[in-house]
Amino acid sequence: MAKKKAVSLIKSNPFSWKAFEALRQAVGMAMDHKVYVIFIKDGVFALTDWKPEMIGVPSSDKSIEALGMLNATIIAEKESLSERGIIKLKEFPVEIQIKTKDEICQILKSAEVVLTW
Amino acid sequence: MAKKKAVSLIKSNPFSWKAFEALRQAVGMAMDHKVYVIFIKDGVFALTDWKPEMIGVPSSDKSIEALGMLNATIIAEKESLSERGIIKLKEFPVEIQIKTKDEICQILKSAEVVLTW
Amino acid sequence: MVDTVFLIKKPADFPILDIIGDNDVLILIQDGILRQPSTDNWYACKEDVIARGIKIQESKLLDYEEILNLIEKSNKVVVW
Amino acid sequence: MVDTVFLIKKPADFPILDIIGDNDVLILIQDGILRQPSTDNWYACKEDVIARGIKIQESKLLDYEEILNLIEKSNKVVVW
Amino acid sequence: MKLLLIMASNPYSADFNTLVKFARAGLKRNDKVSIFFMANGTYCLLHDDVKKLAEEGAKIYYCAHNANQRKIEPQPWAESSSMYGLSKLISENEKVISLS
Amino acid sequence: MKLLLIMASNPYSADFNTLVKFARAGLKRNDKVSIFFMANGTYCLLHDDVKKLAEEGAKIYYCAHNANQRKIEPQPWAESSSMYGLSKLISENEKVISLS
Repeated sequence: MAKKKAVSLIKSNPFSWKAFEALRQAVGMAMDHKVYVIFIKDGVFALTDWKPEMIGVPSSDKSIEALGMLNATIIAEKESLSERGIIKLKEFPVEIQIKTKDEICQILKSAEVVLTW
Repeated sequence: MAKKKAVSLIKSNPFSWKAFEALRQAVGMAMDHKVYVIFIKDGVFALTDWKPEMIGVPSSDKSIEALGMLNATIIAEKESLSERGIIKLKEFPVEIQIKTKDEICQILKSAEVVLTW
Repeated sequence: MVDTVFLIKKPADFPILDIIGDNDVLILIQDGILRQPSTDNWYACKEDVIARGIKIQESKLLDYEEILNLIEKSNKVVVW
Repeated sequence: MVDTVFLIKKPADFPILDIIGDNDVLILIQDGILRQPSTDNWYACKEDVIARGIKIQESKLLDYEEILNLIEKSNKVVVW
Repeated sequence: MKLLLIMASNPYSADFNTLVKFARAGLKRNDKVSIFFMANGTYCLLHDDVKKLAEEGAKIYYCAHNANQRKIEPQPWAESSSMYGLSKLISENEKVISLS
Repeated sequence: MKLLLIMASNPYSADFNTLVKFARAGLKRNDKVSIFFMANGTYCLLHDDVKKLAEEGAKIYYCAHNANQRKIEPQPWAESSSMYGLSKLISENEKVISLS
């Protein structure tokens, strides 16, 4: 079956279950497809050092690690980070690429499937 | 038991189930309490001539009629109506009062219970 | 040829305008119909418009089958 | 004496400022903690602040029991 | 105090965390805590944390109409009620926090 | 065309109406319609309109993990699946509409 270029675009902040489910979905997709997980707007908070369990949400650390092992590409939008004054991301055992809006647009344009959250 | 001055403040637009449930709740409350149902922001769309059944939401007409019979006061905020270019409300068998933000503030201040939607 | 069909679900939540290329189409659905974009290449879900009592010119309205016709001819759908 | 306790759930969704009287208190909860008001009479839910990794001065933070203490002394609660 | 929490949001929402934390803090303060579930809030009746709150002393009520509509089975620790029942709860309680 | 709808919103949302209308329009157009329910979308499995869509020819899949978590009973007309199953559906389908 066809391997597709798939983007999971996470716009919502992670402080509820949405980003958690989005990342679980991205891990599943990364088994078959070339997956780009792109965090924009409040979605970028998912990559900061926050404490999900304190507010009843499971941690996504394992999903992010799995995405790395499955060769998914994880990207945070530069503009969204700076608008929110986020200077430092949490340390993950996976590379988080920081890309500009223009670079992200190019990835979106070339994607075959885009799932937004 | 104490009859309270209760406000149901509907801020969300009615095009999902929220306003429907809010109005059902207001009808129940109006049996015991002096209820003010106040529509502000996108909530004022609830009083226009829209077609809920077309998008799978039940009509609130019966709830609005019941509120009238139970002597609840129904209010739409003047500013919210004009910001949205709403000139004409749907005809209900109940008086819909149009009040300014300041007048609504006074009602909110004097209320004992406020339920926001 | 349509490249991407953007389904816009919320008012004033248009995708960053640089994303939208000449071959892309915006289709307003749900509460997205409450505000119309200033570009030309947009349509709105007829049923969502009529249900909300909003006036939008007939030529901009598409029913669900017409939206799927457009989607079929496109490369992909992005729900925004 | 506290008149109304406003629980603010969303950022930038402060009640129309005229609503808030001198005896009212704003308490930011959930994502409401992502933006702080320019007035003085506000606090934030400690757990919601720490969970989101946001820095707010300690003196502004209340735990749930402290929020309920305030609510008990007030006339009513409005969740905004 | 007598505290009423009205819950209309589903159990995978920020409101659910707020609800559980307020209820627990109230019980700790020896408040008489009642929770009324309605609309999508009735889905919370299937969540273990709500059962736990009932065991810890919170009184649980729900809108039977909304629960039936969602095909949610009645739970022995939750009292079937209605919007009119909610009206009575509003009379009896000193403070009301509405999450929707 | 082969159309996949992914649904993560609950049945009392605007997304639910959009889902049902797209699925019906697709079936009318003779599309091969598949729907994958996940997260709060698994609550839709209890809604009669979804059962009807299955009877009308839509293939229904769901994330079993999310459904179990929400204590939603399996339905004979819906196929238990997983995020990996979703990945396969994405391979097989030409267009994907994701509602969340």
